[in-house]
Amino acid sequence: MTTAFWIISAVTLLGAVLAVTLRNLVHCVLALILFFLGIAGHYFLLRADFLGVVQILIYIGAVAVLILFAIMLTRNVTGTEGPREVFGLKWWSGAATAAIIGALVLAAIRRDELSKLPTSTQANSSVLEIGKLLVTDWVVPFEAMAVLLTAALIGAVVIALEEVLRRR
Amino acid sequence: METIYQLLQTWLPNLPEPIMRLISFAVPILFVISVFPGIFAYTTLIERKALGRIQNRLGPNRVGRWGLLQPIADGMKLLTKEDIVPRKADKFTHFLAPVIAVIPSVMLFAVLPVGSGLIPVNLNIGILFVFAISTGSVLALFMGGWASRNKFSLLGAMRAVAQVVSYEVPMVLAALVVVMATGSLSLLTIAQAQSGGFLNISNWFVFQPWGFVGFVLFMIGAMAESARTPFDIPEAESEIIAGYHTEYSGFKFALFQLGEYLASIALAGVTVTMFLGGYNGPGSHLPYVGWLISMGWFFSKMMGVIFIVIWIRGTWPRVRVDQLMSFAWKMLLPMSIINIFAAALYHFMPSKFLAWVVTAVGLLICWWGLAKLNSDGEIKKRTYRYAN
Amino acid sequence: MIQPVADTRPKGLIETETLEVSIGPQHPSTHGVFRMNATLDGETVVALKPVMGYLHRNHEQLAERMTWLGSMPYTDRLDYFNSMANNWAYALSVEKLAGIKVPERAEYIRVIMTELTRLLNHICLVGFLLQDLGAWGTPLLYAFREREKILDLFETVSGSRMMCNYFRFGGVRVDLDDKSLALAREITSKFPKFLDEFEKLLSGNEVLLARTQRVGILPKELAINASITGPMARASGVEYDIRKVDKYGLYGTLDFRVPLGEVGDVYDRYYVRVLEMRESVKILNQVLRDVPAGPFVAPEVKLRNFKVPAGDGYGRIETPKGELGFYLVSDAQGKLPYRYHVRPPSFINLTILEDMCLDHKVADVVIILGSVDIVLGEVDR
Amino acid sequence: MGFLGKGLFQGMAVTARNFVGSYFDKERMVTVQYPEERVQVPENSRTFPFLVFDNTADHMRCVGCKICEEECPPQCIYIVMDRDENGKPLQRPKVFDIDISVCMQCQICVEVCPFEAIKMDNNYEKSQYDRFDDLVERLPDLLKSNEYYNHIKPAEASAVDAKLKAEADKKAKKAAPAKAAPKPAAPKPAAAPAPVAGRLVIPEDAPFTPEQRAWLAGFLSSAGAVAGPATAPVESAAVELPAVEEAAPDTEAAPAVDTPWHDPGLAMPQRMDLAKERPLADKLMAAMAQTDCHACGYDCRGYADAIAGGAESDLSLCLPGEGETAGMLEQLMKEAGKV
Repeated sequence: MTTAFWIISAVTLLGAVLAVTLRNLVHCVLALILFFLGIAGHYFLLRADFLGVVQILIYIGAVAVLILFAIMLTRNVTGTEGPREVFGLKWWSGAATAAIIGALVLAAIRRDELSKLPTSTQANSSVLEIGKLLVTDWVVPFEAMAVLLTAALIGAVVIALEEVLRRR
Repeated sequence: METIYQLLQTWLPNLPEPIMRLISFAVPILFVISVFPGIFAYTTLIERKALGRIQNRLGPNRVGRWGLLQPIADGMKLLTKEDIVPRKADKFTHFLAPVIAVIPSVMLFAVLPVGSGLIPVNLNIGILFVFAISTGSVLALFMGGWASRNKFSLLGAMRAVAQVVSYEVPMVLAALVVVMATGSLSLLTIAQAQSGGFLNISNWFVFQPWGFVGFVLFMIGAMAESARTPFDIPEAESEIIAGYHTEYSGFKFALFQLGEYLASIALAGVTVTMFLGGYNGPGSHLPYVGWLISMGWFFSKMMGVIFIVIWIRGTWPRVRVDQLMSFAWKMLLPMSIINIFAAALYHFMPSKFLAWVVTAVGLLICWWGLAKLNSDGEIKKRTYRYAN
Repeated sequence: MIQPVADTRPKGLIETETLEVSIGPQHPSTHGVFRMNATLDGETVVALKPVMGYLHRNHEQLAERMTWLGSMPYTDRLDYFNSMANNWAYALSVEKLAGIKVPERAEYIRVIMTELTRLLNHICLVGFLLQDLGAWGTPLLYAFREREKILDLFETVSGSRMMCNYFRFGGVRVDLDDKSLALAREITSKFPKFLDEFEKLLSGNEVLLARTQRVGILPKELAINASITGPMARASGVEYDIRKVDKYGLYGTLDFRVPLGEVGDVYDRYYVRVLEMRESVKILNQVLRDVPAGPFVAPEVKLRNFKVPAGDGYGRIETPKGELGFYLVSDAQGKLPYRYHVRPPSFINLTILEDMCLDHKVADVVIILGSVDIVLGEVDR
Repeated sequence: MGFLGKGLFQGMAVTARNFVGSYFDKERMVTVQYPEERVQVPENSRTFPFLVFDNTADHMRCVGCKICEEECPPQCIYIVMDRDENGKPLQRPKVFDIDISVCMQCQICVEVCPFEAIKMDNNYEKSQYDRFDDLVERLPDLLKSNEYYNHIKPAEASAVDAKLKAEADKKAKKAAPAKAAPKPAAPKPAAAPAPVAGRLVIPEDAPFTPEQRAWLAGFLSSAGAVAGPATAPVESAAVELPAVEEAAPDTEAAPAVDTPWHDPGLAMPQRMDLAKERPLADKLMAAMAQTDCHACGYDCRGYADAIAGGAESDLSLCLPGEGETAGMLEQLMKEAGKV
C-alpha cells in the first residue's frame, strides 16, 4: 500500500508542478487532469471509492473539460506571446497565496482532530453514509449550494439569451 | 475476481497466496482484453454487413467466407498505413489522444456482469464508475481535435465536448431510477434484482413504465455519448469531414475507432444490465450450466442492442448541433426528472397493477406534452398547391 | 483571392471571434470541386462566398471551334445527370435557328427520355440531400437502385448510360424499339410504388422535418429577382415552368400540373421535387400510351456538313434543374457556331447561396447547397 | 404532429423490410459480383471505336479518308494515309491512332463513316499500367474482324452486312453490262495476275464467272482491301484493267467510261494526265482523291461540279487528297481564271 501511495503522490505532485510551469495552456490543463487523477487515486487508497469516482466525474469530466473548452476558444494558447519569465511578480504573489493556504491546512491537520475520527474500513458503506449525512446533518449547506448553482445556471442562460436575442 | 479467488482457495488450497492473487487478477483482465476487442472486430463486420443489407448491398464478402476475415484485413491495412502527423500539430497531444481514447473504453468492461456471478470487478459503485470513466473519452476527443490544428477538427472537438457533457446529465438521471429501485450502485446487484419472475424475464426493468422510459432515455444518451447516428455530429462527415479525427491516419485512427466502438459496446452492455435484465433469461439460474447460459443471454442481448443502434444508423438522418442540444436539455432532461418521480410513485403505490397503469399513462401524457411544448408549431407536414 | 469579411455586427455581452473555414474544394458534400469560404461565429455562418471554376473546361469556346453536331456530346457533360435534357435543349436551339421540323415520333421519344431523366435526377437529388443530412447513404442507395433501371434503359437505347449523345437535329439518333418501350412502361409503372416507400422512409421523419423546415428560406421576390428557375423557384412559389410557358415539344398537349411550394425552404425544395416526380410519371403514362409510328429523325437533316443559316436564336427547355438555354449565333459560313452561350440553371441557382445560408449553422449550409441541386460540370462548364 | 417519433419508426420499418428483402427479393438485391458475374451489356452499348476488316486483317474497310479525324469532337483520332514509294495513296491508313484517354465515346466517328469501317466496341475493360502510351490504340490494336463485330452487335452488324451486300450487288449489276461492252484494254480479265498482287482472297475454286471474278478483285482493291506490299509495277499493271476502274463505289453519277481517272489507286500526275483534254469540271474531279468519301459533302463528281459551277467556294474540303488536291484545285481554278 505504501508503494502505491508514493507512486500516486509522485504523479500527483508532478501533475501539479507541470500545471503551473508549462507554457502551453492546454498542456497545463492536461497536467492539471493528471493531478486530479492522482487525487482520485489517493481517495481510492483511502477506501473512499465514492469520493474517488466523484472526483473523476466532476473534476475531470466536468471542470477540466470546461476549462479546456474555454481555453480552446481563446487566442495565444501556445504561450509563445506575452512575458516569458516564470518567476515574475505574479508568480511570487501566487506562491504567497499557496503558502498561506498550505499553512492553514497544516494547522488544521496539526490540531489532531482528524486522526480521532473513526476510520472506515468498510468501503461499501460510504455511499449510503454520505447520502444520509447530506439529507440530514448537512441539508442546509447542501441546499444552499444547490441554490447557488441554480443561480449560476440562470445567469449563464441570461447571458446566452442575450446573445440569441441580439442575433435575431 | 473474488469468485475466482475463492474458487482457487477451494480447489487448489496448496497454491501460494501471491500466485492465487495473481491468477485471480489475470483471468478477468485477460478475459476483458481478449473477448471485447474480438467483439469489437466482429461488430464492425456485422455493422458493415447489416448496413449493406439495409441498403440492399452485400457488404464485405471478399476476405474469407462471408467476409469473416475482413476485420483482420482492415487491421492489417491500418497497421501498415503511413502515420501522418500535421507539421503544425501539437505532436505530444496528437500522439496521446488516441491512447486516451481507448483506455476508458476498456476500463468500462471491468464492472460489467457478463454472466451469473461473473463480473471482473464487483465495484459497489459500478454505475458511477461507468459514468466517471466514460467522461474520460471526451478528453481524448478534445485532445485529438485540438492538437490537429485543423479547423474542422476543432469544430468536431467543440461539438464532441458540448455533446458529451450535455448528454451525461439525462443519462445519469435515467440511470437513477434503477438505482432507486434496487438501492444499489453495483451493476451486479442490479442484475440480480432483475432475476426471478416468469422465465427470468418478467422482472426486467424494461417492463415497468419507468423502466421503459429510462431504457429509451439511457439508449439515447448512450448513443449520443458514443457519437452514433443520429447524434454523430462530432464526426459528421458531410459537414466537418471527419471531425476530431480528420488528421489521423493509420493505427491512430484505428485506435479512435476502437475506443469509440468499445465505448458503444460497453454502453450497450450497461443498458442491458440495467434495463434488459442483464444476464437473466430462461435457464440462467440453473445450477452448473447457468453461468454459460447467462453469459449467452448477456452477449446476445448486447448484440441485439448493438443491432438496433446499427439499424438506426442505417435509417435516420443526423440532427443539427443546436437541435441536439435543445433535445438534450428540453426533452430528455425534463423527461428523465419526470421519470424519477414516476419511479417514486410506482414504488409507493400499494397496487402494482394500478401503479403500472398510472405511471404508464402519466409518462405518455408527459412525453406528448413535452413534444407539444417543444415543437414551435412550424415543423409539420405540409400540403402543396398546384399551378393548373 | 477571397478577402475575409469584416464582422460589422453589434457587439454583445459575449465577444466572439469568427473562424474562417474553407469548405471545399475537397470536401465530402460540396458535390464536386466547389468551395465555400465561410466565416463562422461558433457554428453560425456570418458570411459565405462561393468559389467556383475548378471544373472549367472551356465548353463555350470549344463549341465555337466545332461543327454544330460536334457540340452535342459535349452537352452531355454539362450536367452529367441529365444528358438527355441537355441534348434536347441544344437540339431545340439549333432546330429553332435552322428551322427544322421534328417528326412526331421523335417528339414522343424526346419527352419519354427527358421525363425519365427528370425522375432519375430528382430521385438522386433526394438521395444526395439525405446523404448530406447524414442518413448514411440508405436513401441514396435506394435512389441509385431505381436510377440504375432507368440508366439501363438509356444504355439499351442510346448505348451509353450517362453520356447518351442521343438527340440529333430534327429527331433522335436511333429509334426506340418495342422492347425498350416495354421496358420504359415497366419502369414507369413500378416507379410510384418505389416513391411511396421512399416517402414513407423520409417524408414523415421528424429528424428530416426538423432539419429541413424553415432552413434556407428563399423568398419569392428574391427568387424572381435572381432569376432562379426550376424546382427551386417553384418551391418558393414562383409559377414558372417552361414546359407550361413555352409549350415546347409535346408539352402543350399533355396533362400535368406544376407543384408549388409556399415557404421556399429546404423541405419545400425537397417535397416539390417528390411531387414533380409524380407528375412526371403522369406525363410518361400519357406519352407511353400513344407513341405514334413514323420516322424518328427528320430525313432532310444532313449529318455531315450541316449548315445553319445566319442569325441568332435562343432555345430553352425545362431541365430537372431549371431553365437550360443555348444562345447560338450563326454567321454566313454556317458551319460552326459563331457564338455559343449556355444559360446553365445550376450556376444561376447557385448565385443566391449566401442569402440562403446566412445565420444558419454549418450543417445547414451543406443541406442548403444540396437542395439547390447543382452539378459542377454545369456550373463551371 | 401526432406522436413524436412516428415518422422515425415508419422509416425503420422501411429499412427493416429492405434488410429482409435483400435476402429474398431479386428486385431489391441488384448487386452483380463483378469479376465472377457480368452483366450482359446491351447491343447498343458503346465504349471505344475499332476498325472492322473483312476476312483477314489486310482487308480493312477503312480507306483513310480522314472524315472521322475531321469530325471527332475531342480530336482524338490521328490518321496518316498509306502511300507507296512514289507517293501514291494506297487507300488505307498507314497510321490510325485513337487516344482513348481523350476519346469521349460519342460515336460520331461511327455515324459519319461512309464505309462502315469504324464501329463502337463494347469492351469496357481497358485498364492499363501506363497513362500515356498504353492508352493510345494503334492500328493493329484497333483492327477487329467482321466476325467479332457480328458477335458483339449481331443485329447492327447484320444490317450493315446486308447493306454492304446490297451495294455490292448493285455494283455487280452495273459492272456486268460494262463488262459486256468490248474493251480493248481488257484482253483477259480472269487471267489478271490478281493473286500475284496479293489482293485477291477469292479462292480459285469459287463458283464465279471470270467477269465476276475480275469485278470482285477490283471491288476489293478499291474498297480498301489492299494488301501490304503491293508494288508499283503491279499497280500500274492493274491500271490497265478496266474492271478496276469500273469497280469504284458510287459511280452512278458518272459512268466509268467517262472518268478513267476515277481510281484512287492512281497518282495525281497520272490522273491529271488522263483528264488533260477534258473540261474544267472533269479536271477538277481528277484532282480529287477519288474515294467518294463525302468528306466534302459531295462525291468527287459532285464536288467538282459544285466548284466549277461556283456553288462551292471552299477548295480545301477534300480530306483524303490532303494538300495535294487543294493545291491542284487552286492551280486549276487560277488557270481557269475563276479565283
